[in-house]
Amino acid sequence: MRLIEEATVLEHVAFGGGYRRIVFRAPNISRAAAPGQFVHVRIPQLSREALRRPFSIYRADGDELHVMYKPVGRGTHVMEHAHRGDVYSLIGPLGHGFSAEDRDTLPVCVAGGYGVAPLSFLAKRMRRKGVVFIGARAAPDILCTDDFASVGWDVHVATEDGSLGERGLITDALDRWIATRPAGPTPEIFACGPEGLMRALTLRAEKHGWQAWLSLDRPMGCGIGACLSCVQRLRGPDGKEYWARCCTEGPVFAARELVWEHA
Amino acid sequence: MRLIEEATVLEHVAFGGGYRRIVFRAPNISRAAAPGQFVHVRIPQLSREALRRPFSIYRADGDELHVMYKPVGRGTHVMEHAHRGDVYSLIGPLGHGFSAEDRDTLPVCVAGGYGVAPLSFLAKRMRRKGVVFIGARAAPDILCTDDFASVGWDVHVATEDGSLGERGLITDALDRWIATRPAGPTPEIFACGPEGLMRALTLRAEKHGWQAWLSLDRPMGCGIGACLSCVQRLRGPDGKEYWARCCTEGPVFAARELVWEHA
Amino acid sequence: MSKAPDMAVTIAGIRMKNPVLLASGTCGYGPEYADLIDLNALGGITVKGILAVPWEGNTPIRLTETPAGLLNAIGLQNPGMEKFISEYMPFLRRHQTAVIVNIWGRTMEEYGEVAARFDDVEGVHALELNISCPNLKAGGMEFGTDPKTAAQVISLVRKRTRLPLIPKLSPTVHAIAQFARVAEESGADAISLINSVPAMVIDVERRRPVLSNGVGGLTGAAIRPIAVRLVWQAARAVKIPIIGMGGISCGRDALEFLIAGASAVAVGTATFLDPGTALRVVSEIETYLQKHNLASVRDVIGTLEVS
Amino acid sequence: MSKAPDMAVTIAGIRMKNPVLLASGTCGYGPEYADLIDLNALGGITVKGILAVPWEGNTPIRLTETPAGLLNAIGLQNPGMEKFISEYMPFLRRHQTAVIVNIWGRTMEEYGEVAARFDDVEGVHALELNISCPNLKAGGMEFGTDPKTAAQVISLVRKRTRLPLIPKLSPTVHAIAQFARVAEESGADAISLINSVPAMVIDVERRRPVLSNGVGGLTGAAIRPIAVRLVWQAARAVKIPIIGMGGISCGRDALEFLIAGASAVAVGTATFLDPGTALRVVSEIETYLQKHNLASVRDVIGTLEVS
Ligand SMILES: Cc1cc2nc3c(=O)[nH]c(=O)nc-3n(C[C@H](O)[C@H](O)[C@H](O)COP(=O)(O)OP(=O)(O)OC[C@H]3O[C@@H](n4cnc5c(N)ncnc54)[C@H](O)[C@@H]3O)c2cc1C
Ligand SMILES: Cc1cc2nc3c(=O)[nH]c(=O)nc-3n(C[C@H](O)[C@H](O)[C@H](O)COP(=O)(O)OP(=O)(O)OC[C@H]3O[C@@H](n4cnc5c(N)ncnc54)[C@H](O)[C@@H]3O)c2cc1C
Ligand SMILES: Cc1cc2nc3c(=O)[nH]c(=O)nc-3n(C[C@H](O)[C@H](O)[C@H](O)COP(=O)(O)O)c2cc1C
Ligand SMILES: Cc1cc2nc3c(=O)[nH]c(=O)nc-3n(C[C@H](O)[C@H](O)[C@H](O)COP(=O)(O)O)c2cc1C
Ligand code: FES
Ligand code: FES
Repeated sequence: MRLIEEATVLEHVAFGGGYRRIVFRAPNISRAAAPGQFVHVRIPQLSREALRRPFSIYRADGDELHVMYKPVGRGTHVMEHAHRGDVYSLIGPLGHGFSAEDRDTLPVCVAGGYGVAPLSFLAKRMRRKGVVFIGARAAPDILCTDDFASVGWDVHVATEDGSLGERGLITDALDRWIATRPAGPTPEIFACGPEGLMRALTLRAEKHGWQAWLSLDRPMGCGIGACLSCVQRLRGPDGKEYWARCCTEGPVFAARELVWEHA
Repeated sequence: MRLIEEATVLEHVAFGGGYRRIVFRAPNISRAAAPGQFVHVRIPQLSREALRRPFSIYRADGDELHVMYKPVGRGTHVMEHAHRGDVYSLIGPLGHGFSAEDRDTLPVCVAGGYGVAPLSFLAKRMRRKGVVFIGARAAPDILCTDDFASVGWDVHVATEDGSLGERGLITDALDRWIATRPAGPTPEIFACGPEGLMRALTLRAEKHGWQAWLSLDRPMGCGIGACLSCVQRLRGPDGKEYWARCCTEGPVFAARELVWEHA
Repeated sequence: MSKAPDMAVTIAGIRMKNPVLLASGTCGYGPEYADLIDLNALGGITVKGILAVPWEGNTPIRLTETPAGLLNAIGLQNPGMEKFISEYMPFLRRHQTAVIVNIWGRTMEEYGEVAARFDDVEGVHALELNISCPNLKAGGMEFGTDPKTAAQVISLVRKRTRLPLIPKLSPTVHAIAQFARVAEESGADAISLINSVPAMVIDVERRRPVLSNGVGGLTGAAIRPIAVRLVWQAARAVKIPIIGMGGISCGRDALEFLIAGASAVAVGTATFLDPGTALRVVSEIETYLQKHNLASVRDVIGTLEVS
Repeated sequence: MSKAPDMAVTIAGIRMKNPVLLASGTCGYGPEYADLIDLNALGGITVKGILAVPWEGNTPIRLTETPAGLLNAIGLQNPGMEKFISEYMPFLRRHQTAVIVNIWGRTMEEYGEVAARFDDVEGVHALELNISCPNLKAGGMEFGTDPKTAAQVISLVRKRTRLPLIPKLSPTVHAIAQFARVAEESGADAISLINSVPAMVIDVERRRPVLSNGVGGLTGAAIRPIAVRLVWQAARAVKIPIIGMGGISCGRDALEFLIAGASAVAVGTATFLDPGTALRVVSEIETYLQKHNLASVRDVIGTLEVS
């Protein structure tokens, strides 16, 4: 059930690494939200004619719905001026998220950029404890480590400049962990981040025969499955390829169904 | 000399009658401004693609430039949210205003709506004292009477509901004054307000053979004479009709040159 | 307050409770927006373009934002007529709203084939014939930009179906009046205007078009003044009714089209911004009619005075 | 930082210090903006359309704002060629910038007459031939929407002047490539694209068009994606250079046109919002070239990669 809700801004603060957090009062969407889902946000200070912008749900606590964002373009730069009391129209919860159900695998989260937001929400909703890899350029960009630590996860951090955690790419840290990890349950990957990272994880999951769930990012029109703008190529169980909508069948897809190259 | 100036909002307050006043720090335009001239204002919170809006200069005191406006549409509604410290781009002073020079006539100002703004500025810059007629629907809409009283002008007020001053239209009050006025110098009319009022004053000036200077309002593109959008029909001294630009040859025109009906 | 104005209109024989439709391609096949808006309160719904066979559409990126507009090149992805009929028609039939099926073909014959198939599908009120989609490398657009071809395809489809036929015309022709007359003479029962306007946005960093297809179709408020002009010009040229669209987001916008001569309107892009747009348009038209003491929405249609 | 990129371009034999012009009708005859911008820093200035005799233009209202756009129906008001030459050419001659005179006629012969008159006026670098103005009840637009008439008028003017000739084409034709080829074959030295798009806004309270002329021309950011598409299609069809315009307000916008194939660009509506737009466009193009290690602006022209 998708809802449309006039949400009041309760809090809006800088978060580190250029990210900001907005806390909305959105009781209906919040109570229905699951990890990996997103809200489609109308930014009131943007021109009346502007499209909504999709943002992952970072937290859903009672009436409160948290979103984490980075000012990168026209819409998010305007969002920077959101004030307590402003009213935003949200559509949500949207999309098909991560499963937080118990399984006999070891959850391994891999986050780049705003990807920590849905994954933090996932860790909080999972009963299992897992391993999380958070990568960024430098120390200040590493966010939300406490979210995972506080629920007992094993946190790995990698920065390109080595200013925090291991030096190098997040995939390097992951590869080292894979090479040296102790025996135990089979890893299952949950990831969200830039497309390059998602492709790299697809390869690793394939190589090791692990399940991997990847959240993808596409320009979106409607957010609810009507416009067919946000598609990703998938290969179904019957081997046939087709376009799936990131806003409806996704944004989280099983890595083994993803078809990355399509003419 | 037209200037473009990044003006900082120093003050922004409600004014009465639904009007608001913005005080800008605009030292260069302010020092060059004359009564009846206007500034062409880019409203920063409006979309990047929006046109500038023209506003009469209400006061020019040293570095301070005052504008009085009423929220009526998209742009002015956004202006309501102007904050101290916001930066507005102004082009000005623009147009051909009222002459504040000494002459042997009795200045008679007639103001409707925002028309009190340029006329108040005019009264302040004139050495002569005159008579001013301010009309509106009801008492709260009558603005700036003190501006005129404080420089020794004779203030007449008319409201349609009779809640302040004489009951009726401003032109009724003017007509009564005309009918009963004591002997003295020939009146010379200076006016700004809705087009209906300007037409009514054209008739009266013609009937009595008085000079009348009327400030007209037209949708404006460039504000500086380049686009030819803001034209008013005039009849030149040679009897030939032509289009004059309100932003350049106007907004103040001699009533006797105005041609109101044009197919 | 006077009594509620009569909002009903009849177009091409379809009686609609009000003149506000959802535009093809912006409301899926019906169920997508059903959680968010009451489809029964709409005049009608125009489903996304249907072909005889399933169609893949274009590679992403398929959409980008422009000043006050939206550029898309979906490329008419659709499940094909059989899957559409079995999967979505039962849902649509359960609703009390006019169902207009937007169809297209890669060849003249295919247009006819799709039209014929819908002739005996229960619950379909009319066919909208897309001869003006800018997002296909071949076909689509070409049928709509040459008067002779337009006449041929409309006449052919006319012969294959008893359903009311509503060709959707291209906005990129100079003489829209001529095309409107061609449609009328070829047996159209109404005309839809406008489809999206061919346009392009370039990513200057990569020196490539933002959309993989290169060219896309511009929609939304940016094109509204162009659409109003075309509807006005077409309405003066023909007797059949016009369904006007292009950038409608409020009652005032819709009224521009009605006054210009459209007998109904469709809301497209604005639904993405506010799913309730079409329903708000309905109530804002009602408010306008009451304010102007007009008993029926039909009293504003084509009332533009031009000096 | 690498050395300053070479911004010079040569179009139709006119060497310009940079590829950024002011568009006809948006910068008057030169003096209007002279207080606010340094005309010498521009690639060139295109003056408002000039006729053989003085022309009144339309009754106001002549202009209204639209979403991200501007609708105007000035109706080509101008003082006529003789007054323009005596009153404004001395001012323009004093400046170090290319002067392009935009001309029009009510008949074919009149186009020729105006063109011939400028042949021996010192300081005129080229003629822009407006065959696409939407704001005249007759003439103007009609010349630009039929390929045969367009060919005739361009050929005729070609015979009457030695000045470089730049027809300005209509955006409301379907096959712009065809018109571009017609212009090239008829002797044009360059092409200007696009003129404003015919459009209409209705005042629903009065049920009349907002503009007294009824239809006006839409300009500004709203039409930019349409203009970029047309420039790209025209550039692929001809060898003569194209001057691209339509909604340019920053370097990035201008680069879309250059990459699409325009050899120069013009800034129109955006000058009203920010008089310094054209000069900012120049410096933003320079910054882009430096960032991309390109020695000359000519290295980006027509570099669009389409898959
Ligand atoms: C399912 C989903 C969840 C997301 N969650 C978050 C989140 O939690 N936090 C966060 O900061 N961001 C998130 N994003 C990305 C976010 O939607 C974009 O950053 C935002 O729309 C940019 O808007 P803008 O107006 O600031 O940028 P624009 O000015 O629109 O564009 C800036 C740049 O980003 C590109 N862009 C615009 N929209 C998108 C998009 N939807 N996807 C990819 N690129 C785009 C543009 O092409 C341009 O290059 C998410 C996107 C999706 C699809
Ligand atoms: C020389 C001049 C001086 C002015 N001085 C003042 C002033 O001191 N204080 C003040 O409050 N207003 C003044 N105005 C009017 C002011 O410019 C308009 O109210 C303002 O532009 C409306 O902008 P908006 O975006 O709020 O309205 P919009 O949304 O643009 O329009 C609201 C309504 O006003 C009409 N409109 C828009 N612009 C104009 C215009 N320029 N002239 C007439 N009608 C218009 C529209 O057609 C519409 O009906 C002046 C106008 C001119 C030409
Ligand atoms: C994403 C998208 C997809 C569309 N798909 C179709 C389509 O399949 N068939 C069609 O005839 N029109 C299609 N259109 C055009 C719309 O039906 C409508 O004509 C156009 O969008 C103008 O209306 P608007 O400005 O209100 O969106 C589509 C428009 C959009 C935005
Ligand atoms: C107010 C106005 C007047 C114009 N007058 C002319 C004209 O006289 N001749 C002409 O060829 N184009 C004229 N144009 C069109 C512009 O030169 C230009 O082609 C168009 O505005 C697109 O550019 P823009 O979107 O940057 O404004 C005019 C445009 C505007 C806005
Ligand atoms: S955003 Fe419209 S279908 Fe996904
Ligand atoms: S507003 Fe452009 S000429 Fe007056």
